[in-house]
Amino acid sequence: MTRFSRPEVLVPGVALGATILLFLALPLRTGQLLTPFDAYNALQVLARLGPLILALGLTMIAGEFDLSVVGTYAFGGMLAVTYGQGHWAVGLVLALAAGLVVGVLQGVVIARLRISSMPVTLATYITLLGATSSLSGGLSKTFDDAGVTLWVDRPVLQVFSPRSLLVLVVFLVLAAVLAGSRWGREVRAIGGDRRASRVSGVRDDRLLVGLFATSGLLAAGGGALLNFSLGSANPDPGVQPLILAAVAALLGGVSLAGGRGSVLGLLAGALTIAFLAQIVTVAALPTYVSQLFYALLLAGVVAVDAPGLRRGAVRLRKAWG
Amino acid sequence: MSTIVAGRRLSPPQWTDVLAGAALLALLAVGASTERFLTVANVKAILTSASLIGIAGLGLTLIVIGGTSVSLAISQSVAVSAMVFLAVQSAGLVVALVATIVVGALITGLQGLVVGYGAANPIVLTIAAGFALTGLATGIGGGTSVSPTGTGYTVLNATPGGIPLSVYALVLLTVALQAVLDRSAFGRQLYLTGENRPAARAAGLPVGRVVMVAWVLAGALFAVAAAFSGAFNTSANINLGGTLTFDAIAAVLAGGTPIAGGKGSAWRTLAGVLLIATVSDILLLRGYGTGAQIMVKGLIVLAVIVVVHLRTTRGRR
Amino acid sequence: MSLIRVDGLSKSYAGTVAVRGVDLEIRAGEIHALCGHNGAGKSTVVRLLSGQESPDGGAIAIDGVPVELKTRRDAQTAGVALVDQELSVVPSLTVAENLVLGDRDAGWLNRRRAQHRRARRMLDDLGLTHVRPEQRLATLGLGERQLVEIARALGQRARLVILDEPTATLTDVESEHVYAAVRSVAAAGCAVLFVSHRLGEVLTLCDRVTVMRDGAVVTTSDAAALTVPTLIRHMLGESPQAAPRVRAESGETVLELTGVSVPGRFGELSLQVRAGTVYAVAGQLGSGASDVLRGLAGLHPAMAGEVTVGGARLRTADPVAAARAGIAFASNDRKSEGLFLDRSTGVNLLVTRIPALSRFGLVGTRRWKETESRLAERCGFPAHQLARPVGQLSGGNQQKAFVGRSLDRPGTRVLLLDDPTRGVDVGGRAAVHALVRDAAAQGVAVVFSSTELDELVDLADVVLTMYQGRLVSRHDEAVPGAVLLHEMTHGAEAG
Amino acid sequence: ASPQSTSGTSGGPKGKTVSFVGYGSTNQWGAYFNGVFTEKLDAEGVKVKDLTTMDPGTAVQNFNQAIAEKPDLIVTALLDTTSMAVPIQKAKQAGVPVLVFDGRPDPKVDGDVMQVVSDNVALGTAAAQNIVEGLTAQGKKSGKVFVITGTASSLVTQDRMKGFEAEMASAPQFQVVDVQDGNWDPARSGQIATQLLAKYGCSGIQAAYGMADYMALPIIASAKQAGCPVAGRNGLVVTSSNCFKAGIDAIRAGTLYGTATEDPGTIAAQTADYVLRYFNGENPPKKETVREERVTAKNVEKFAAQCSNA
Ligand SMILES: Nc1ncnc2c1ncn2[C@@H]1O[C@H](COP(=O)(O)OP(=O)(O)OP(=O)(O)O)[C@@H](O)[C@H]1O
Ligand SMILES: Nc1ncnc2c1ncn2[C@@H]1O[C@H](COP(=O)(O)OP(=O)(O)OP(=O)(O)O)[C@@H](O)[C@H]1O
Ligand SMILES: [Mg+2]
Ligand SMILES: [Mg+2]
Repeated sequence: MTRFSRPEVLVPGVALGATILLFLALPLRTGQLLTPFDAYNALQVLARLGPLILALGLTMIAGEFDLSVVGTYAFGGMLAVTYGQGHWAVGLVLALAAGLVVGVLQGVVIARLRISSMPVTLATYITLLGATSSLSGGLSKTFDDAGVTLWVDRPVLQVFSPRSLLVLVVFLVLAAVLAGSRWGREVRAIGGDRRASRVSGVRDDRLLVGLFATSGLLAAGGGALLNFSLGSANPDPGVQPLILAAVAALLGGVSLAGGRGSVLGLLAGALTIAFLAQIVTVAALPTYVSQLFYALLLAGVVAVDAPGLRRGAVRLRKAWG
Repeated sequence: MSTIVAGRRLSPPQWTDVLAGAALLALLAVGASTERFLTVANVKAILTSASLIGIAGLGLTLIVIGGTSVSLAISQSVAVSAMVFLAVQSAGLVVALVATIVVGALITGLQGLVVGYGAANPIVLTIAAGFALTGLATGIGGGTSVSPTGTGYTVLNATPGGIPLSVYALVLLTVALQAVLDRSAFGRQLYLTGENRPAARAAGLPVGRVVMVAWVLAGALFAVAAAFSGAFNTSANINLGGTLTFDAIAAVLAGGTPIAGGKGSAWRTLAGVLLIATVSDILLLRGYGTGAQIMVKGLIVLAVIVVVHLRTTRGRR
Repeated sequence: MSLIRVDGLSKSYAGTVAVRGVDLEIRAGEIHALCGHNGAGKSTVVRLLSGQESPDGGAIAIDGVPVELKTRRDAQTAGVALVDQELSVVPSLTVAENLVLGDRDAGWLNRRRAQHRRARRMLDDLGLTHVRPEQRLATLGLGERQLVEIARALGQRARLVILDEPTATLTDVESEHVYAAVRSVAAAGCAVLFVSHRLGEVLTLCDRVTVMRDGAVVTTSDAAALTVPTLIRHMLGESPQAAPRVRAESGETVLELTGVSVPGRFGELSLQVRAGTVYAVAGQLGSGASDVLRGLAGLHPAMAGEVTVGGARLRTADPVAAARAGIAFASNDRKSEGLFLDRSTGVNLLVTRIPALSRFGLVGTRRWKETESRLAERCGFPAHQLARPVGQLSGGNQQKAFVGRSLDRPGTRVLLLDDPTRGVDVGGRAAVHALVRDAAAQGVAVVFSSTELDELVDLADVVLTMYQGRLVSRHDEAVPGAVLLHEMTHGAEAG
Repeated sequence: ASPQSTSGTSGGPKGKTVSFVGYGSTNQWGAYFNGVFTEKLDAEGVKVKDLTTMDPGTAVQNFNQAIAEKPDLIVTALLDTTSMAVPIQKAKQAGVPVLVFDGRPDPKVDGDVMQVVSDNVALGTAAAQNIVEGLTAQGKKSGKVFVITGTASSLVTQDRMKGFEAEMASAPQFQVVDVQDGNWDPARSGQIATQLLAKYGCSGIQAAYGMADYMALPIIASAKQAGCPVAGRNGLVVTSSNCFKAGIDAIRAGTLYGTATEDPGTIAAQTADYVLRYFNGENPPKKETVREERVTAKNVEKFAAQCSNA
């Protein structure tokens, strides 16, 4: 197996490549040339979903699944708007602090008790949605600092905004940290085989607490950024962001079983989703077509990842000679 | 970790049970002190609001026990089944019910086929299935809602003895499912497959078939919930399932069935759904808002997960 | 000059006393063996010394200084390196990454080049010259993975290296590499604690031997003063009766392989297997011996060729079809591919016969119970152990439950056993051998592979040797171990 | 000059482009609206670009895309009122006119857009009138009422509650005792109704308002299941708004006391008409409110067709 035929390289490579080709082919359908704005708007999707994708993806590499990210996203965003009315920084710091606390608490429960993260984070997700709704009385909140709202989405170099740049920087920093330090190796190790890593001397509990804390920070920060840009906070972001974040992580070559994937892969997955969203928008596909489109995409991920299907393929190839 | 281990040994392990018991007593005490909680009407209300989530939760229980994680397409499966149920009412109730169950079993069973024989990841697959069902339902039906083509469905809204039919269905289906799990060869093989799939495969158990059958049965149970839901709402579109996916997962988890598979029972799911319904009811009676209700639901699920985990891992490494 | 000293160590699990009052003292530069029957408490001692568990009582001192080893990290800081009884490497990482995993001397930065250089050296030391550092561990066989784990432990700058059954999955040739490496770390002044059921290697490799029985230390003495029989007597309190070696009447051909192959594993193999006969497939790691068994069990999707069972053609690469045709398989990995650890011993004995115990899809409770007790008796489980989760039994008893599920089963015609006594003590091993012979006597064809020469010679009626995916030769008569070894390592018929 | 009077007002509708950031057709209301609206404009040669969605975040992205493409007009519905305020301001700066339909926009940008909005206050008022009328007809001197609303955070819901409460205040003998967020979710609506009926008992509740037909019908079903009489001489009076076929059937069957229009067809037709008038340079009024009609058994046949489209 060569380096490039491994799923964690193959999947994001093919997905991103195909998406960019589709994107470049868009004028064939719309009859209009691509503009820098098309890239800008795609990167805005990256800015919106990127922090969630990172938050979810990092825990997935470590063999966990942090469903609570959307809850933290909503909660952090609501805190940022509620307490950021005076000065945005106060709101942002509070949001980050809340994300950190939620992440650390979850990490401690999961690592100490050696309990599966999916049910725990699902419960946290429900709890946080309730808390967000309580915080706002079930209503949307307006963020009145129009200066901040306009600034975060101001075009920079035509295709970026401060928000998308920040998210890109976070991606690259984490990519460097994970690729260049023992931390990255150990995160993949505990995702690949938790017990074996522990026996080898990897301090899996500390790593997990750190990861969930990072995940909480990213999600809450992402929520705050998003709500600053929207100029409002909605108590219920729905499950769409979670689903898209999971899709992006999977397209980034991360496996649900853990132990596989990289931050650059996650970035590729995030860019794939961002440009796909832009393609769906520019091509003005009807809602149901885009739903089917996502279904097909995931079917591809399923096929690459399913051992039984691979076994079946081997058997077929054998039968045909 | 070591202090917990020591604690477990000293005050012999039952502290989690004591905690759980105390929590349950506290819940009942709060309930009893809540006005109108201990009335026949309220108990009926709790049962009624538990019934649909409970029936869907029973289906999900099969999926979880089989070690195939969860389905994230429950809402969509139920919605599409309900649309079928109302659309074929003109053929009579029995035909409509059969058709709905067949469609429901097919939708989820097809996913089970890929999960069972193909060892596909159920989470990814069911997310895909959710997209596909939404896309197909809106693409074919144009997004408008389906109205009943006959009136046979009203039978499902009957309340023999003052209790809705769906509650009887929930109880009956719980008993039946438990019997299947305990007594049938399929049930035994399902638990084994769920606990250790590679081992089951190497032992020559029909892993693919067992998983698929579990998903087919789950789909049939989703369809039963769908029929009741369609009858209750008298119209259906793709959004009819609402938050059912997460409600059902929460119910199964609150019952203490671990997501890792190989364990769990229909009784547990029934207990879980009743626990959540009871607490929601108390909060509503006491005048708490939607946010508080959701928040407490989350905390309960969390508490149960932790307690059950501590109980089952006691004395193991 | 003791490096590590243990006094009155004890540990219980939920009512089971695993270790009671163990005293132990290991010197620098010494290779110290720890022996005992399955469940004697050896691995528990290892877990306590390596920081995986905290003792209920007793003290550990290193260089005379009392230490508390609460985590693996504590133990590593105190200089304790470990090869666990369970294979503890991460398949999704590369070989080089596995070799530095958890090493507290590896820096915070990833220096690939340096890591690969060091990995090369460590691999060469253990004879893994064909393994590349950048290879993923998942591409290696079980035995190679084990060697990587051993290399990791030996490569850490440790004062005490603990190896818990390091050679259980290795063949004799690879084991020799391990012995050499162990000797060289000991020569460098490191203390070694070596746990093994292979009594031969214990006596040749180790300096002193501590024997445990039922959680307590029976004796510690110089290896030179011991012989295998005395060691066994210390371990078991008695000598096991070796099952009489009676060759069962060979019956009809039940299993026939014609031109069977698995690409990349083994080539064209043709073979007739008769009922009532015990066949051994002998080969080095990677010779394809295990793959023959896995393939016949339907677990190799790429297997080609024709297999017939009782004259009927078998659908290959389908474990269900294999099971239905009467092929029972016991993997060499009983934890992840064998037992259902959370289930009772009784259930584990019955997993392969659920349909047979059911009528109209319903399980007959009475027949279930009857069969359970019949099998338990056959395998020598006391009735009270039937309800215990099989994961709580000792390794040898787990193995008995695992093999037992294929015995005395009307449908079983071919029994495939991959390393059936891996990690099993002498007593358990005799018991498993007796079970296998029983099966053959009842007309079942048995095909097994083993990494131990002695076992091949003891148990098999017919020995087939393999080398690099090819069948080398077939011995229908008793054959000296040396001949087999030559064929397995050189591929040519000896002489 | 304000954008709406400068561009698009000359040369008629043919060849004009509309970016349509409406509700996605996974929503039954949106599905019918989109069909009618698009068809009407297509017929006049207007090019409609489909940027519909049901996800608030995507809606913002699609709206920004629409601005960048500089169509002759953006037609939009607001999934999340507050989060669309900034994009609307951006459209104004870019000189792209915006037409909002269904719910009104955030007060901050009220002056920046054209509007064809439902009269949500009137819808709330109509619901209250239905209840008062129904209870009075039963001869009730007092009564208690609960409401299960659409998503509480939306202005649509808030406006309806305003109208509803104001009208209920004029009949103080009838009292609103409970308001719960039903989130436009029929299943949730049924659950809440079941529990509220248990909380107050059949005799403790005389009327209920579910904000859409598909939320009122589950209330009726729960009441029946709880053994509470519905309609008739002494039963629960249930009303709704957003009429659908199922609601009309229920009014005919006598179980639903009344509903109100806000059917997608009418507003779609009026919105399309507005767009055409705008492109024809007829300078339509900046804000048009769709006439909402109260529907009860008395006039149900008149609205049956209009309401039976979704
Ligand atoms: N987690 C556990 N829970 C309960 N009992 C346990 C646990 N771990 C070990 N035991 C019990 O402790 C005893 C000693 O086990 P241990 O693994 O130390 O034996 P061992 O000497 O290493 O045996 P083997 O040669 O089979 O590896 C056994 O009776 C075993 O059943
Ligand atoms: N428990 C297991 N789970 C998954 N795969 C396994 C397992 N055991 C073995 N394999 C796979 O089967 C292949 C063969 O394993 P093994 O190391 O036993 O080699 P072999 O060629 O059969 O040699 P031998 O039997 O002589 O030791 C390996 O590549 C390994 O990936
Ligand atoms: Mg051991
Ligand atoms: Mg082997």
